[in-house]
This record gives sequence, C-alpha cells and structure tokens, in this order.
Amino acid sequence: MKHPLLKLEPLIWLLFGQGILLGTILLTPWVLVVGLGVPLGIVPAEALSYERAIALASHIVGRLILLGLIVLPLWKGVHHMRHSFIDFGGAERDALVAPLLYLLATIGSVLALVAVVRI
Amino acid sequence: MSDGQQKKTFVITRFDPDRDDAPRKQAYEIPVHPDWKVLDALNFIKDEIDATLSHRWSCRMAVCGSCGMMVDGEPRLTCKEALDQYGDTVDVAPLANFPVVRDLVIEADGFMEKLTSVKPWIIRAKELAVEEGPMRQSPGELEEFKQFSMCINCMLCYSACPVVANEPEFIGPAAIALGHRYSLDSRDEGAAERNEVFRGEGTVFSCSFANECSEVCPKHVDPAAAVNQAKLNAAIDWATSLVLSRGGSK
Amino acid sequence: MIEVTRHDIVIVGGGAAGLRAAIAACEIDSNASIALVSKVYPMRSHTVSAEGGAAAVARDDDNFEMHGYDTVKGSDFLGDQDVIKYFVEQAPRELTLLEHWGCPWSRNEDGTVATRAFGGMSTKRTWYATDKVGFHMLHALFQHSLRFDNIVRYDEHFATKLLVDGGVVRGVAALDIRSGIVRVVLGRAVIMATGGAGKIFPFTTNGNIKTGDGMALAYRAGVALKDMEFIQYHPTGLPGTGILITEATRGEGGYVINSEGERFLATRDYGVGTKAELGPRDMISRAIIQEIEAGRGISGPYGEYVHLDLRHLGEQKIVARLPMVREISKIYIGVDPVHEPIPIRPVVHYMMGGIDTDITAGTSLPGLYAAGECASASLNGSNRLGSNSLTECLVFGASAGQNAMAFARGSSEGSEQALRREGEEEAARIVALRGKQKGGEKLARIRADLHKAMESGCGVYRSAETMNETARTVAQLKGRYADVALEDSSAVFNTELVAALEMGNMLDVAEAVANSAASRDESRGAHTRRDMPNRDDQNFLYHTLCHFDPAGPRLGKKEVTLGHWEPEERKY
Amino acid sequence: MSRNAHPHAMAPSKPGRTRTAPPQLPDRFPFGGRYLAYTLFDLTGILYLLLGLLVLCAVWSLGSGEASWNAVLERHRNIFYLGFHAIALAGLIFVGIRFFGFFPKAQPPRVGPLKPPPKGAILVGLYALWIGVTVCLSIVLAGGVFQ
Ligand SMILES: Cc1cc2nc3c(=O)[nH]c(=O)nc-3n(C[C@H](O)[C@H](O)[C@H](O)COP(=O)(O)OP(=O)(O)OC[C@H]3O[C@@H](n4cnc5c(N)ncnc54)[C@H](O)[C@@H]3O)c2cc1C
Ligand code: SF4
Ligand code: F3S
Ligand code: FES
Repeated sequence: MKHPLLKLEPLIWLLFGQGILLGTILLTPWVLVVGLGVPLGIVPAEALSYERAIALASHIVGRLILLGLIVLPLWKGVHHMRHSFIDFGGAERDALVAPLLYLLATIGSVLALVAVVRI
Repeated sequence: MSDGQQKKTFVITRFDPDRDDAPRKQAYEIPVHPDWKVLDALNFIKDEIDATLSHRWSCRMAVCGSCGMMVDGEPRLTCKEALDQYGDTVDVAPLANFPVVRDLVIEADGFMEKLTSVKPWIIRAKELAVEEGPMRQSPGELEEFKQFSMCINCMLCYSACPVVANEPEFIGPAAIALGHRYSLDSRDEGAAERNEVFRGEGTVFSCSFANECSEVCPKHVDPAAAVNQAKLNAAIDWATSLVLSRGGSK
Repeated sequence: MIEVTRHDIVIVGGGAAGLRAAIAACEIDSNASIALVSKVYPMRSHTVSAEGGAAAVARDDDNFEMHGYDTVKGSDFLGDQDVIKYFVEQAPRELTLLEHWGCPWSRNEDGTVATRAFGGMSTKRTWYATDKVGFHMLHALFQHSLRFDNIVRYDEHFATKLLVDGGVVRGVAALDIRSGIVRVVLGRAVIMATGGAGKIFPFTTNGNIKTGDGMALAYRAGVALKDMEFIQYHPTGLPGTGILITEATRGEGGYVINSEGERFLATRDYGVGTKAELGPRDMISRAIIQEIEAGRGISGPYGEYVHLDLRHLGEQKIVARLPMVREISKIYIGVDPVHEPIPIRPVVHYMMGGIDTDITAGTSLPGLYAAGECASASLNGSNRLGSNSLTECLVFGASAGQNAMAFARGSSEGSEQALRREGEEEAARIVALRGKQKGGEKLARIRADLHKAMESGCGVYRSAETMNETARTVAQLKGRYADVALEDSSAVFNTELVAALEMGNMLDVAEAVANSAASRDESRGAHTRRDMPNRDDQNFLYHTLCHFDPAGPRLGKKEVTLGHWEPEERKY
Repeated sequence: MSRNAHPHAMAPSKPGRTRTAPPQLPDRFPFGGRYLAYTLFDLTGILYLLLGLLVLCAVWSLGSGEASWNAVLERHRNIFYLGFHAIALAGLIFVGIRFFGFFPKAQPPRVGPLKPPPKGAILVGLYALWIGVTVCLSIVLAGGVFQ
C-alpha cells in the first residue's frame, strides 16, 4: 500500500535503527538500576533521591541521555509493532495503522523534549 | 545398492488448475537409493509412477536455480538436498509465498519483474567503447561485491521472508542484493538511480531483518546483509539529497 | 487455438548465444522488436553450468596466430580456417564487452583480467571468474539484456517448428508451457541458439534441457546437420551423476592418477607429450579408458574410474580458484578435494556438430541463422578445445544477431494466412499428442533404450558394427515413439508433453549422430574407431552433412576450408 | 496446514496467464523453528514502547517536583512494575544479542571513500560499548560517583 509516509521511511528507519542500537545500550543500565536495583533495595534509595536525580538530570549530558532514553525506544517500539502487525496478517490495514503508530511516537518525542527541558 | 530396498513415502502437494479447486496432497511410496537427492525421487515418481507430476529442474548441480521447493517445510534446492537426511516420510510442496501454477511449479513472473526493477546492469554516465579495453578492477574491489553476485535466482529467500509474504510490493532479498551488487561494483555509476528505486514503492525499509533469507540461501549470498546495507546507503542518499536540495535550490 | 505475434527477428534460446544475439540486434536498432523465445527462463539455460573459462588472447606473450593454431590443431584439422581466424580475432573484443557489462572476471593484482591455462592451449588465455564462468557470463548477459525493453521475452515457451513460407524462414511455432496455447511468433529472420544435445546419452554433464531441439527443428526444416559424429567426452565427470569437474582443475595444476597413484598422462605415451594433464580432451579421455581397460582403474558402485588429485594445490588455492569444484565434490560425491582425490571418468559433454552454418552464422535456409552449441560453424572441427565454446557463443551470437537484422531489413513478411495455417496444424499436432492415451510405449522406456544404444555405439571408442547397430536401433525407436502413450492431458504446465516433444527431437538428433558416425571410416579427434585407428586425410578431410528425409537420413559432404595451416600429424 | 500469505504476494503485475492457487505462508511461520526468534524480536517493540513511555513519565514527574518523583519511585516497587522490568531486561538482552550479531554485516563495504572496520572488530566494539555503557551508567545512577 503506497502511503505518503514512504517518503519519510529513511528517517523512520534511522530512528528505529538507533532505537535498537543506542536504545538497547542506554536502556540496559536504566532498567538495571531504576527499574530493578532501587525498587528491590539492591541499590540504596538515596542514589535516586530527588536532589540527586535533579542534579544528574539537569546536566546537559543528563538531559541528552534522557531524551535518547525516551525517543529512541519509542521509535524502535512503534516500528517493530508495525512489523508485527503486518506479520500477523494486517498488511491491508497498514495504511491506517502505520500513521497512527508513528503519530504516537512523534507526540511522545515532542513531549520528551518538553520534559527534559522543563526539569 | 538397491538390494536393501529402503523405502520412503513422499507426500507431494498437487494442484491442477484444470481439475482441482485447491491444492491437495498425494502420497507415493517408492524405493530410494542411498545416494539420491530429493530431486531424484521426484524424477523417479514422474518416470515410473505418475507422469502427471509437474516440477521444474534442469542442471541437477545446484546452479540453474529452477528446482526450489519446500521440503519438510523448508525452502530447499531439491537437487542439492541428500535424501538420507530426511525421515521415512518427506513432505514436498511448492515454494511458499508464491502463487502456484501447478503441482510444484510456482509463478515466477512476479520475481522477474522485481529483478528487472532494480536496474541490474552497469550504469555509466558515458558508455565505454570496446576499443578502450577491459576496465581495471583490483581484487579488493572485486571482493566488495563478489558475494552478492553469486545469486542463482532460486527464490528460496523469497519463500522464507515474512515481509515478502505480507507486503506484495516489497522488492525482496535477491533482487535488492542484485541491485546492491551493481551499486558496489567499482565499474558502475548508477548507485543514485538504484537508491531511488530502493526508496520507492517496494522500499528496502520494509525489510524487518528477519535474516531468514540468508538462513535458507543455498549459495551463501547473504541477501540480508545486502538488503540492510542497501538501507543505509539509501538513507544516506536521502539525507544528502535533502541537504543538497535545500542548499542548492535556486 | 493459436495466437499470432509479429517481431522483426525471433531468437530461439536464451543461453549465452541467444542473449548475445539479442543484445547485438538491439545495438543495431534500438527500436527493432526482438522476440526471445526460451523453454526456460533465460538464466536457467545450461550455459549457467559452465565452469572453467572463456578463451581470448589477452596476454603479451600470446597472439591470434597461436590461438588459431591451437584451435585448428585441437580440431584435428577439421576446423574451417577462415572461421577460426575470424573467431580468434573477435574473441578479445567480445570478452571485453562482457567485462564492460559487469561480468566479475577474476583479476590480477594490478587490476587486469586474470587468465588461466586450459587443455590444448599453448599459453594462459582462458579468462575466468573463479570456476563459475558460465554462471557469471550468463547472468551478466541476461541482466544486461534487461535494460532493452524492445527485447520481448517468451519465457517458458517451447519452440516446436520452424515456419517456412516461400523458401524463407518467417518464424516459429512455440508451445506456451504455462498455458498450453501454441503461439505463432513471426519475424523476418530467425536465430537458433538452443544449445547442445547431451541428453541423448545416459551419462552426461548436460542438464535436463539439452535435448537438441533447435538442431532437430532445423533438420526437419531441411537444413543439414554437420559433423554430428563428433561427440566430446570430457575426461573428468563424477561417476554416477555425470556432473562436471572443470578442466580448470588441470589448468591450475591438478594430476590425473590411476589406481597405482601413477600420473599416467606424464609417464606413458598417450600422445599428449609434455602437456600431460593439459592435453586436449579427446586424448585424455581415451587415455583414461585405456588405463581402466589395462586394469589400473578403481572400481566403485558406478563402474570403474580414475582419480583427479588436487591435494598438492593446497586449500588456499582450491578455495580461491576452484570453490565450485570443492562444493560440487562435497555435495555430489562426498569427497573434499583438499584431502582426497576426486573420482572421475570420461563423460559426454559437448557436441562439436550441429546446424550447418557458415562464417556469418547463416544457414542454407534463407533467414535462418544459428549460433552457440546448436550450430556448427566448423570452429571446433572434430574436437573442441576447452574454453573456446563460451567465446564461440559470444562471437557467433553477435554475428547472428547482426546478420539476422540485416537480413530482416531486406526481407518481406510472408503470407500471414499461410503461416497461420501452418501454426494451426502444429497446434493440432501438439494437442493430439497431449495426454494421448492410445499407444503401447512408455516415454521412460524409449529414453532408456535410446541411452543404451547411444552409449554402446557412439562412445569414446567405436566400430563399424556397433555404430550400424545403433543407427538401426534409433530407427526402430522412432517407430516406437510414434506409438507412445501419455498420461497427462492438462493444458497447464504439462511437463510430460514437453518431455514427449523433446524425445521426438532427441531421436532425430540421435539418428543424425549415429548415421554420421557410421559413415566416417577413419579416426579423427573425438571420433575414434578401434577398427580404423588412423586419420585419413586423403578420403575424409571433409565435413559430414546429414539431411533429413522421412525415409531415413541422407548423408553428404562439405569441403573443409584450409589455406593457412597445413594439416599435420596431431602430436603434442 | 499453513495460512495463506497476502493474496498478491509475488504475483506479477499483470494477472497470471492461468488460474493459480494462492500463495501460502511457510508452515512454521510465525512461531515455529527459526521464526520464533524473529517473531519475538519484533514483539519486543511493545516492551520498548512501554519502556520509552515509562521513562517519559519519570522524567516528566521529575520536572513536576519532589512529590511526584517520589510517587514514581514508589510505583516502581509495585510487583507489576518489577515484573515488567524483569521481562524488559530479558528483552533487552535478547534484542542486543540478536541485533549485534547481525549488525556488522549490515555495514556496506564502503560508503564513498570510507571503509568500515573489519566485521570482527565491529562486533567486539559493540559488546564493549554495551557492557561499558551499562557498567558506567549503572555506577552513576547507583550513586557510585557524582555523590
Ligand atoms: C557442465 C558444462 C561445463 C562447461 N564448461 C565450459 C567452459 O568452461 N568453457 C567453455 O567454453 N564451454 C564450456 N561448456 C560448453 C558451453 O557451456 C556450452 O557450449 C554453451 O554454454 C552453450 O550455450 P548456448 O547458448 O549455445 O546454449 P544453452 O546455454 O544450452 O542455451 C540453450 C537455450 O535454448 C533454449 N531452448 C532449447 N530448446 C528450446 C526450444 N525447443 N524452445 C525454446 N527454447 C529452447 C533453452 O531454454 C536455453 O535458453 C560447458 C558445458 C557444460 C555442460
Ligand atoms: S539470494 Fe540466495 S536464496 Fe535468494 S535467490 Fe539468490 S541464491 Fe537463491
Ligand atoms: S528474510 Fe526478509 S525481512 Fe529482510 S532480512 Fe531477509 S529480506
Ligand atoms: S536443478 Fe538446477 S538448481 Fe537444482
């Protein structure tokens, strides 16, 4: 199904690719510490105290990493979901579903930008 | 040799558009020889038991690319696969992901169109004259595309690729590999033209890197590598054309 | 029901010769409509299986004179010398074109095209692309041909008859295998490029499609088949399957050894002199048979054989230069040539003979041209040198394309009505054959009996008795063929019907081979008689012509063009 | 029996000259044999989307003040969140291993005049980067440095 998104496919693919590559690399420590370490008490809770979190996150490097941590996985996520959708027989609906998924990722990306600026 | 008279049953998908509504299965029990390939069994059935069985083959040495079929559910060159690696019952069906013309014969015209669409020939701004003699190409330059020039067009990769199954426009592994092979050739100047094709209707970006194409390729072409390299090149080309068209718009 | 289409020229065959002809025609006139009829998709043509290389002068230490002399000597002086001169001069040009079209020739360090040694060639002049030369050449040609949209392909169309009107060829009738429809494909000239006929023999390097169709079509249309008695046995085929192990193995330095581990080509007198393994094919094949007959063969489940030993070349060289040989040996005979010698025995490989053509690729029938293995331009005489035939496909494919175009320009279209009627008759014949229940003969039986007859009468060594016996058997088989019963009446992709049509063609070709062989009372090149072991230039320095006649073939003679090289004893 | 593929899969642009049977998907698709790994790989898309959204939530909360940040930390102790992160970790490792294995061959032999490093080196580099970044960032996040 030919849709106007085709023109942007290279951009989407680049974001998606980085989502797998950099996204995986960045998410691993995040999940280890924020998702599992601290909640399970393996890592002392002070590590993520509000003050420390703000201090880390408001540094320019911190902001960039956080931006990557949100935007890249979003694109990897929606693009792969689109593939899965097609694999399970949804090719006919792709013209509808693909724009919705990419819209979701775009909104998420804009919000991410706002979120890291606003810290 | 044949005294041992080992037997195997071949469950073959049959379809005759003149008579059958839909494909059906037919079983043949035949004596097999230990040295046989799957194709030898099919030829035995055709010669001795059922002359109505239709399948394509020619070279019987894994180079003409005509004898691809699903053997026990995997796309295989039947002239290359030794029978003894299969059990007492062997299932033979036409290549998956292709319309079936008859029995084990699939529709190949669609593939031929895809192959043509990538402009698989040397493109040069100015054609060379014969008098100029052969171009120079170092062994290193040859190495860059050699692997992708080994494709025998057997289409096994198409019948393994989930994207081919679901997105009819997708150019597909072998054809993209072929286009990419020419773009990598030091004698060629047509990469930009082909990138245009790669970004078009059957876009290379449809490939979800299942890698199944490379898993089943009997010639180790590694089409998955080609397709994904082509993506990067097409993306870079797209990005630069974006910059250029903005910078250079008069 | 038939369908009629019109083109400027019609090419039958999508192998190296047919594709080269099509491209040549496009180069002359990019608006001309060129029909390319092929019974398989062009890249499946048997050119794909050629392994070793294509010959053309390329190095400084080589020249046309040397290539020409090697070829004429290889031919046992039965090659036409004007043709040979033309061929060697055109050869470098044709291989260069292929380079420009993307063929991935193997290279020297400095980027020039690499060449290797080949049997009967006095220097390294065989261009190669590892050991998949035919494959790379065919795909390069096919892919290059895709850029011309005026080539109209009729893929999986089986040509069954040449359509002649007013003494001029006007097209072909072709069965669309896919739909069962017969198409009348008209053109003002026709080129035959249908390849060889190895399938008339049981043990051959040839693929299933090499059934001599084009030869039979021309033969039945009244064109003579020339020098059909010369069947090339390649010394190194795998026992059982007949799959070829390329001569490049010997070009790269491989040894042929007997059961005692002896390099008999070097140690015994088989006429190859110091060339040893690099001698021509006919001599080496005979040497192997003699070794086996002397009890120095090795016996296996598929008969006696000798060994081809590559171990001393080392893994690196084998992988770099002969990857396909290694792959084939492993898959088809379970031997890794890096560690073990490969079992080999002589195998039917190539037809020196074919449709009688001249230096222009033209035939005696106006408008009909032929090139490639189905033609006999008398380049190869009684024995072809390895790596000359791929080049031959290009050189004479190109001239066939050019000359057919020129002919087409000056020719009229012929009466459509008459041609349509001919097409309808042909369609009726085919429909009657399809699924023809009446009859007491089985296709597979006829094939088996043909194979037996050809092997016994037209093998490496022949004698008057066996050849005459074979000729008689073939005549009988033609009678039995008329009584064949078929099972498959479906119109769609009826491969049994195709096989039956092919069988008819094979029988005609076999008839020409056996009868031509029986008429040559001497030994020359690939035609070796036990009862007449010597060459006889006095009486037999001529080409054999075989004409079709429903009552049985008529034989004739044609002068050999000499003039540059004097015939001499062929010793290396 | 296998499911039908897209009815137009591999069909020529002009309708075929005879009636054909529709294309079938390979029998094992989508969960059998090697396809399982592929299908799961694609399905990790959902994990990544959720992870991205969770990080977005967290960062947004961080910007909204201490209370909402602490609420985020509190929520993470919930068994569902913990379970999800455990699965996500497995997914990340699976994606990493599968994709990094493919990555080197997806690099063209040349982009203009630039040649990539040898495939082995790329692979080693990728794993070094992955482990390196994981260790360093984990230490930073866990308070090992920048106290
Ligand atoms: C195993 C092997 C290795 C070889 N190695 C070498 C080598 O190293 N060097 C060398 O010089 N030579 C080699 N040869 C010989 C050489 O490959 C052949 O002579 C040459 O390829 C013949 O090419 P062709 O174009 O004449 O025919 P082919 O390639 O055989 O093509 C014949 C074409 O005609 C078509 N056709 C046939 N009948 C019909 C019909 N009835 N209707 C429609 N179409 C039809 C077929 O579909 C096909 O497209 C080798 C041959 C073999 C078998
Ligand atoms: S890439 Fe491999 S599997 Fe695909 S068509 Fe070519 S040789 Fe066959
Ligand atoms: S299987 Fe298909 S999805 Fe891509 S990597 Fe190969 S083309
Ligand atoms: S018959 Fe040619 S590839 Fe199998």
